Amino acid sequence: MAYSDTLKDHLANPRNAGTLADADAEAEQSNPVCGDRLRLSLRLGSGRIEAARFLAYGCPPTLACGSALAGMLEGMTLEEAARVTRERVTEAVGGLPARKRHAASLAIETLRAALESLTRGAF
Amino acid sequence: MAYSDTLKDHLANPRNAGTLADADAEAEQSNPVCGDRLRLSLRLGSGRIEAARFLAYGCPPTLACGSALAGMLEGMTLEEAARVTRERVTEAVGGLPARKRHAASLAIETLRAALESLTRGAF
Amino acid sequence: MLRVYFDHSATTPVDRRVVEAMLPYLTEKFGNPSSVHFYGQESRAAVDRARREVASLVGARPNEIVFLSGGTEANNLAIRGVCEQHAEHGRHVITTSIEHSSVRGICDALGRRDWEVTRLPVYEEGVVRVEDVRAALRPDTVLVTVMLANNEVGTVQPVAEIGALIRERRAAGQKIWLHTDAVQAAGGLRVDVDELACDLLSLSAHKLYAPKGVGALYVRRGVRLAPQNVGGHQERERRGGTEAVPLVVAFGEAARLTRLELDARAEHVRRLRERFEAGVEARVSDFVYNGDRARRLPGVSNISFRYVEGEGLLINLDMQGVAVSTGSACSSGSLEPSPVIRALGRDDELARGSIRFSLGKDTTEGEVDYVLEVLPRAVETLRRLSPLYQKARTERACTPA
Amino acid sequence: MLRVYFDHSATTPVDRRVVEAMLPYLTEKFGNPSSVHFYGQESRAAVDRARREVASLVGARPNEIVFLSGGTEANNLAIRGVCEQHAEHGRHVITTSIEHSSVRGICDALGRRDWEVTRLPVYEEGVVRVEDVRAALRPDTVLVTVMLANNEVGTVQPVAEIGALIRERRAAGQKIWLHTDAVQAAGGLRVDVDELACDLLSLSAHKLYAPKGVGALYVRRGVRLAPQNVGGHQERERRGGTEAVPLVVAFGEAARLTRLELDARAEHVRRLRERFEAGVEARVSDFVYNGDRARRLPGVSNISFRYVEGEGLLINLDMQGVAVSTGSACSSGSLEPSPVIRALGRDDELARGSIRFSLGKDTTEGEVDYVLEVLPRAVETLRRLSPLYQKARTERACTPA
Ligand SMILES: Cc1ncc(COP(=O)(O)O)c(C=O)c1O
Ligand SMILES: Cc1ncc(COP(=O)(O)O)c(C=O)c1O
Repeated sequence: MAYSDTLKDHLANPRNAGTLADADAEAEQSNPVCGDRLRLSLRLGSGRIEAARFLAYGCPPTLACGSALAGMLEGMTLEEAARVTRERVTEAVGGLPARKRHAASLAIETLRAALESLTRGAF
Repeated sequence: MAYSDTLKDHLANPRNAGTLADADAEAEQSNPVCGDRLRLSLRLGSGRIEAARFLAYGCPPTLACGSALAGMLEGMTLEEAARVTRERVTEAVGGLPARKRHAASLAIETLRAALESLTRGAF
Repeated sequence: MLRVYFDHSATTPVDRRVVEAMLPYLTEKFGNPSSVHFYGQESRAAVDRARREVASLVGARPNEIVFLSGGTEANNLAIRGVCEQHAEHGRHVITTSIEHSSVRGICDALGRRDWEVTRLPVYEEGVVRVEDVRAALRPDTVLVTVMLANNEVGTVQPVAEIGALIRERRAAGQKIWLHTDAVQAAGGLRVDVDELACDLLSLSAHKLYAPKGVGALYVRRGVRLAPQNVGGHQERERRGGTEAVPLVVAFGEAARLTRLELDARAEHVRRLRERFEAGVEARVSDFVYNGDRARRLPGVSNISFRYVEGEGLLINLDMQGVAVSTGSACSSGSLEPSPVIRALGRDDELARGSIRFSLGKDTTEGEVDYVLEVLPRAVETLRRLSPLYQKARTERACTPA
Repeated sequence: MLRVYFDHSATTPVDRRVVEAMLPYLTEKFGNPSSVHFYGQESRAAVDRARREVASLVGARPNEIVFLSGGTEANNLAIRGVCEQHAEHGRHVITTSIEHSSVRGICDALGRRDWEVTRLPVYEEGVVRVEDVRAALRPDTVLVTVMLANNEVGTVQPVAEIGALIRERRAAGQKIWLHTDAVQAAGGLRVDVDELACDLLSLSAHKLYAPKGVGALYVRRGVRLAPQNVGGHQERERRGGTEAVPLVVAFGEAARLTRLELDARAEHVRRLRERFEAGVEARVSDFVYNGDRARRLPGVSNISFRYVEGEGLLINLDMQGVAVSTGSACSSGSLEPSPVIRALGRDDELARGSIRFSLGKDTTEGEVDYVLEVLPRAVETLRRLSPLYQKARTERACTPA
């Protein structure tokens, strides 16, 4: 079990929660096994991610990974964002129990989907 | 388990232990199941049991019943002795655990055998 | 930080009086009850006293009580013991879909070994129906095992009525027995083996303010069981192993205190639960109670909060010092929504959002009020994150009032 | 009355430091280790620490340790667990004729269920021979269970050599495992699962100055067992039931202290036993030592006093404050002479007259001397009653010197 203090803090004090009314990119992905769900909204400006917001439903790691991911994305270029790995998200929440690694995967999948929506879109 | 204090006292301070060099009656009986063994020697005088001695090998109840029986026999007439019951011996040692009732039976058998040896003998 | 323990169904703190009672058996009185000497007899006498107390708690005779390591082992000995002993009479077992994970696990294991197991529904109320039991009975049914009170939602099952049914069958010549898992019930309601007409009944000390690691199985005189933990003459050959004397003594004292104080304890937690539930109703929206509220243990309140998942809520509460649980303590950690809440017909989302609040004899009004302060905020925090909640809000906003 | 406890093989007093270590887990730290919240995690961490200590005592890895209710349950899980899991590979078990009553009982139960059990002799020394094990091995042997040290006479068995033998067989493709009951050994000698090359090893806390009611089974990584007490995710599915946290913590501390102090304890009891045996030799006639005196646990002395029966002697000693045992504590109370002493080839009389004196880490010289004062008188009292003794005396008197 034992979640890290960082993870728990993300849960009690989520960073960047919400959606962006004027988002440039959005995606929602879910884990078909457990029903966990993550939504990511990004707004761009001067070639960087200016704002990132998340919504999440599911087990604590899913919520924390959403919060950590949204936080780290702000200020990144799209190339930097595309290079964010599962490991980096896992680290940002202070590690994950083996059985909960999929939470970081869901975060990365959602990020990829959001970035893809961009390449398909107006940009 | 739980032996009575009376029983334990017979064990630590046996009454009438030994044999009588000038016994009028003697018998030794053993319990074929557990190997317990009781020997009783009686000396008579003026129609009464003047002296009774016992030897015993085996579990504590056998030793205690021997001691208690020998003690109570002294001063009895032969008729009184013949009427001693298993229950009376059991009582004299402060009761016996259910699994150990046979110790009182061995005492009575040995007494009967000793009394029989008398009727067959000089008396 | 203020700490509030609202998880008495998972385990209870040990009563100070229980600790006092057992302490001598952790120090100077350390004999092995099988030993013939002074030390052994002292321990033996203590075990016998405890046995009388536990028997007395459930209206049994002392020699109908088998001490063992807890509720799980009691359930194993009862169910496996009866089934293995009486396999020749049939291989059918009836149980419910809301049994504790131990009973569920044991029945699953039987199912893999040539036994047929019927798991009865409990409907939205979380209560099994006697007609369903009657309908499920077969000539080859050897065991019916129905818990007395559920560990997650606290619902009380109609064991006495089922007991009467089994008695009828037995009177008609069937070899059939009734087991009830009273691990949760014993601390919340009066339990009497004759009123229940049960043949076997499981107890666990750590739900009664005694330490973890000891329990008891009531085995009605004349009921034969295949022993499970064998080797050793202890417990009249029904359960081998040196007796856990200090724990058994603690269990005895806890049983005595429970017998004396049960009504007051039940009244106390019932009153506090009312305060709690009224407070939740006033402060939180979009939740449902799980299980029939009228037929419940007095200290348990199980609530599903829509749009949020239970573990996140649990951790949020924990970070503010409030200990609760989601699903059964034993099965938490698995990805699955609580099978008990699912059995009430709840959808996955509600089943994942269920939280059990369980109050104890030492719970205070102040503690209830503290939880009522913390809980709405924690629910709100998580809902603000929840895509399900956002969607529902939007939908609601679009629906004409 | 002075009280001298010379029955440490039956059970040991709880070390004061062990009581201290467990006390917080009987009071404020009461969480269920399966609970996710603070209280639960605190208990979980304590169980994990204890697991590391117990593992370390026997040179194992923490996840190879399964906590359960005692040595008897450890033996059940090991023997029944391996046999049930691997029945398809064969149904033959090898054991010895001096195992603890729990192992004996389990093997007897297997014997009644289509298993063949070979019970090897131990000869006058009370030690099984490796050649005998080799000769008894069959292609369908799935388990060899040989205790590491005997509980009645203390003899140490050649488990490491047997382990090497089993390894050879396994290298040759046979599905075969080695279990050793180290319940008595662990407090008296260094135990290392790799040196012993065993696959399963049983421990019980109450022989190591911890409370009764908790034990452990070492299960070598990769060895599969059919769980016995099922239902619950505890102990990685190998043993269901809420962990007995306070007892487990106590066991951990006792294991730590044993690891640190074992050599000093062994030296201490060995020295006192020498004093004791020298004293008996000087003061009592007509007795024999039981079991090989060189290959024994350091604190145990088993002596048969001719012409007297053990229980009477035990009670006589007990009335003067000296606690000893006759036969195994668990099997005392039955009419039969000790099967262990019988297995050494002793006649019934000697087997009934055997007394086990077992010293502990806190035994003093003064206590030894007190026993040496009391024992000769007690033997004399009973011999004066004994028809066997009287007969022997008469016979001796008649034999020319
Ligand atoms: C209804 C029920 N049965 C059985 C058990 C298992 O008892 P124990 O924790 O003593 O193994 C529990 C407790 O977890 C329970 O709530
Ligand atoms: C060698 C041996 N094995 C097993 C046991 C049983 O252990 P427990 O008393 O913890 O059930 C004992 C102790 O009685 C023992 O001496």
